[in-house]
Amino acid sequence: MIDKRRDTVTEALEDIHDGAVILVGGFGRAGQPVELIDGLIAQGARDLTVVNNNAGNGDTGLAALLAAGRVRKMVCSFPRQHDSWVFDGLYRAGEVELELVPQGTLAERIRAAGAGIPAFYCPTGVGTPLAEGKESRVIDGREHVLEHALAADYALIAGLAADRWGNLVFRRTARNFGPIMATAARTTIAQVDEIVELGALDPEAIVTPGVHVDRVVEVGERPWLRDGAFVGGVTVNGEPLSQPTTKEATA
Amino acid sequence: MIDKRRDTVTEALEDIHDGAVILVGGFGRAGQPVELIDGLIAQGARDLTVVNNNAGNGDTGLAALLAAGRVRKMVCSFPRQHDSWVFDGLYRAGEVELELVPQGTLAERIRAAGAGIPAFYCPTGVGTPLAEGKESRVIDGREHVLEHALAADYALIAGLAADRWGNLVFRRTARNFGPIMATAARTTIAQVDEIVELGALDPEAIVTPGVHVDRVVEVGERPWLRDGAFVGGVTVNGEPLSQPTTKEATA
Amino acid sequence: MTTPQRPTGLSRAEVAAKVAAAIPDGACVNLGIGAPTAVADHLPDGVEIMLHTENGMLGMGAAPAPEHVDPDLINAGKQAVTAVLGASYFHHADSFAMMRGGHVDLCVLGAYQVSQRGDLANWSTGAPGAIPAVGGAMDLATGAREVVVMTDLLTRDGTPKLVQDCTYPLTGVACVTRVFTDHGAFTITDGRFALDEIYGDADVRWLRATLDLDLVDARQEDQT
Amino acid sequence: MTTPQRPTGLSRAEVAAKVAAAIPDGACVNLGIGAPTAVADHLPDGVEIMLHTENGMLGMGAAPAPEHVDPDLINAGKQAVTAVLGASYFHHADSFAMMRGGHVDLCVLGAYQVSQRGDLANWSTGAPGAIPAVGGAMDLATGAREVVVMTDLLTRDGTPKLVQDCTYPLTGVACVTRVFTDHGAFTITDGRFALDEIYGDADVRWLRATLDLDLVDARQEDQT
Repeated sequence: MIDKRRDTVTEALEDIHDGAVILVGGFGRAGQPVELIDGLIAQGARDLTVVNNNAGNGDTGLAALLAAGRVRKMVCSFPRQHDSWVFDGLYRAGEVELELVPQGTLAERIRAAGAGIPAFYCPTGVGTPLAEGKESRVIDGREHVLEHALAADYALIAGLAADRWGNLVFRRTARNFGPIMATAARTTIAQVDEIVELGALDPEAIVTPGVHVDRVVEVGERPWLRDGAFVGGVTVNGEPLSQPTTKEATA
Repeated sequence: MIDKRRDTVTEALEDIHDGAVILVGGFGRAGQPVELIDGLIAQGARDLTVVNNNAGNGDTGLAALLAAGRVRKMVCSFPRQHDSWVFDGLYRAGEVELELVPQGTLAERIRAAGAGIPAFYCPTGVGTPLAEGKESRVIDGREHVLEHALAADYALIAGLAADRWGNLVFRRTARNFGPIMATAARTTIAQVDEIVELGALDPEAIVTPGVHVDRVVEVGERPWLRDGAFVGGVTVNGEPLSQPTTKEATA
Repeated sequence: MTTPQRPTGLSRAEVAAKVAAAIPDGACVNLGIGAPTAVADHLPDGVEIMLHTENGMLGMGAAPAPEHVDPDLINAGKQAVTAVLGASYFHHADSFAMMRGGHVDLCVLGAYQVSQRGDLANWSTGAPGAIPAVGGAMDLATGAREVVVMTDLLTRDGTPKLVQDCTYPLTGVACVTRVFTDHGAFTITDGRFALDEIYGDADVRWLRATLDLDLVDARQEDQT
Repeated sequence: MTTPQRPTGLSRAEVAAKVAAAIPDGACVNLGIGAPTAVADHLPDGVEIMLHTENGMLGMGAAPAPEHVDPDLINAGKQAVTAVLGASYFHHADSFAMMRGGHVDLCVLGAYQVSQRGDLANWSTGAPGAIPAVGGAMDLATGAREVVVMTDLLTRDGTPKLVQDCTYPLTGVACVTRVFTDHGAFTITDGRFALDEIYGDADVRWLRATLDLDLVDARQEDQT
């Protein structure tokens, strides 16, 4: 029987080793597997290389992992945000390395790792400091740089629902990096709001087929969806949000 | 207003020029845009390069286009089937060229064209006749060949439903090449069983976002889904099927 | 030569309206974070465009009322947004394939500098100690079919952002085709800025005196 | 030396059952077109595997009753199939990314020839005038974590399919790890075929006399 369910976050994360390369889903707070990250802090692995679009917001989630001194290196596209004070401090103190990658190249390198493509030519960044030192080549009259697949030991991602095969669906723009990260890690661990019966997810609408997921753990509906403290910079018309909200009415 | 609907197949295909490179969706008969192909035969463009997984089955659809002498070159992975007599005859007579590509490399080259990746390294085919003459490179200790993006002038694909933005959903394994071909052509034309109101397709379940589709035309439910004449080699346990069937009950 | 007094120009909202008016009906458009986001609020009635946001949605709508905010529905600037009818969600590789593959008709980006050959610098001033962050800017600059810049013509201290050669680290090479500023709109053609429109109190003399450029006056050419 | 009489071997169905018994519970498996398709019919009770079909489905089920055939639901051999609970559909690039990226645990393929270093030839006999067709064979041979071959040991005219070096055009290099035939099962290790099991009336003497190979008898090694 195929059963990828784990009862607790602790159980789902128990084998993560020091020095692991970990893909962490999310774009800001949307899709960030906060409960898994909290579990990782408790688990204790250190000297980690973490791949995420950003480098943590506020004091929770990825920022808390950074604050706990567990991250040796961040690979990301956009570490500098109004509320990325934890990373900012560590970076300026020389306590964390940074590999800056254009966002689409980051996504494509992760996708390539999952697809068995070790390297590809990419037009992004040509003529900029981020192409310096990279092998380049003119194809069809245009210069491209050679980019390499970005594989990992673990992926920690957040979905909306899963079944025991590991099939996943996501919610709105919280999908972001989850599906590609799931393909690119040796072991993919997904937290979901809900685990449903096998067959309950529409086969036409499953975003991540179960083969890409190794462990799923139900964390319940994430309270911060409703608690009005939208860590991660969610704003309305650029103004920070300060009041409780509901999620159903948005469309 | 964004309105990609066309009233007729004729209108949808009117600008296809002689010598065009055309991606044609489908794996055997599943997902083959038969009504568009019939329209293309009537439209008259010739000297075409056609990209499809196969090279036609029986005497209809792609086989009929080949029989009409409109195809100069086929790019495919699997031209030889028990009912591919039209292609077989033309090929043996030297009347059509063949570029044989491993199926996954074909898919990835199409996807690359749509994704702005001009070339990528691929392990498939290394050490076989299909890698001969290709540039190769050892990456991470393994040999790979350099494969190039396969872009086209047109893509003709078949979906289940569309809206006026060109958003598409597919049906079961008829999805196959449709979504990637839609991204890789300058002009993508989709036939669908049904055009629905904008907003009727679930945003979480749309497979092809409308930006990849230029024209949609409703052809009604395809009669051959029900007529029992499953051209394209659909068999049950290897035996040809000879009786009418219904589609609802399968699951 | 003395530089004349700085004339009055358009407000950010007014520039956003100029950009919005230049977007063709039916286009697929990506609005960069910051000032370009406001372009969405100024689209003319009757125009329907597909707004793309890099974090995986086509069909982005306006900001929600505060009680309808959904933290799972945000734009590239992590602001709460809505989805319009026809919207679809997709993952990050598909989202950037959309840009890199040339499926986004037009993007609107902010700038630190734009050069006369269309080079864009908008992600780093190269200041020592600054934390670099690029996000999706390079992908947009490289992949969108047309890159439009929306920016103030001058920095706060009066330094022109339209330059012969960018001195800041580049985002993309020869990618910008049009620039909308508070004092005028420009097209980049054959390695030169062409002035399409003047806004506010500025005149060509002031622009020529202020910008160290071989400026073409495309307004006059249109009138001949 | 005379080659002894050809012994009786297993039927196709019996070989399929041997292959099926070797598939670990929970595995993601791709069954090639032709004979390997039958492996699905012989999975032991209580074993749950995810069947992958290259044309875009995970969770492929058995053949439907004729009245339930759906032409939009087929396998790689274009045979009508069903979908089991937990099934999902995806496009061709994602389907082959699954293979090439090493997510398919095991595939079962037919063969014209398998060499002692694990080279596979199964797509072309190189006959002049033949129309070449490769399909997904090379992708599977290259991408699946384990490539198992299911084949008759000998061709109809008695020529061994297990060889020192393939003479037919290759599908993949050093990719096959196990071979199940009507007369026995073999593992490829360190450039040699190791005999794991003998089926039917064959014996080691006949196998050694028939196959021009430096055959290891792994059965004996297991017994010491």
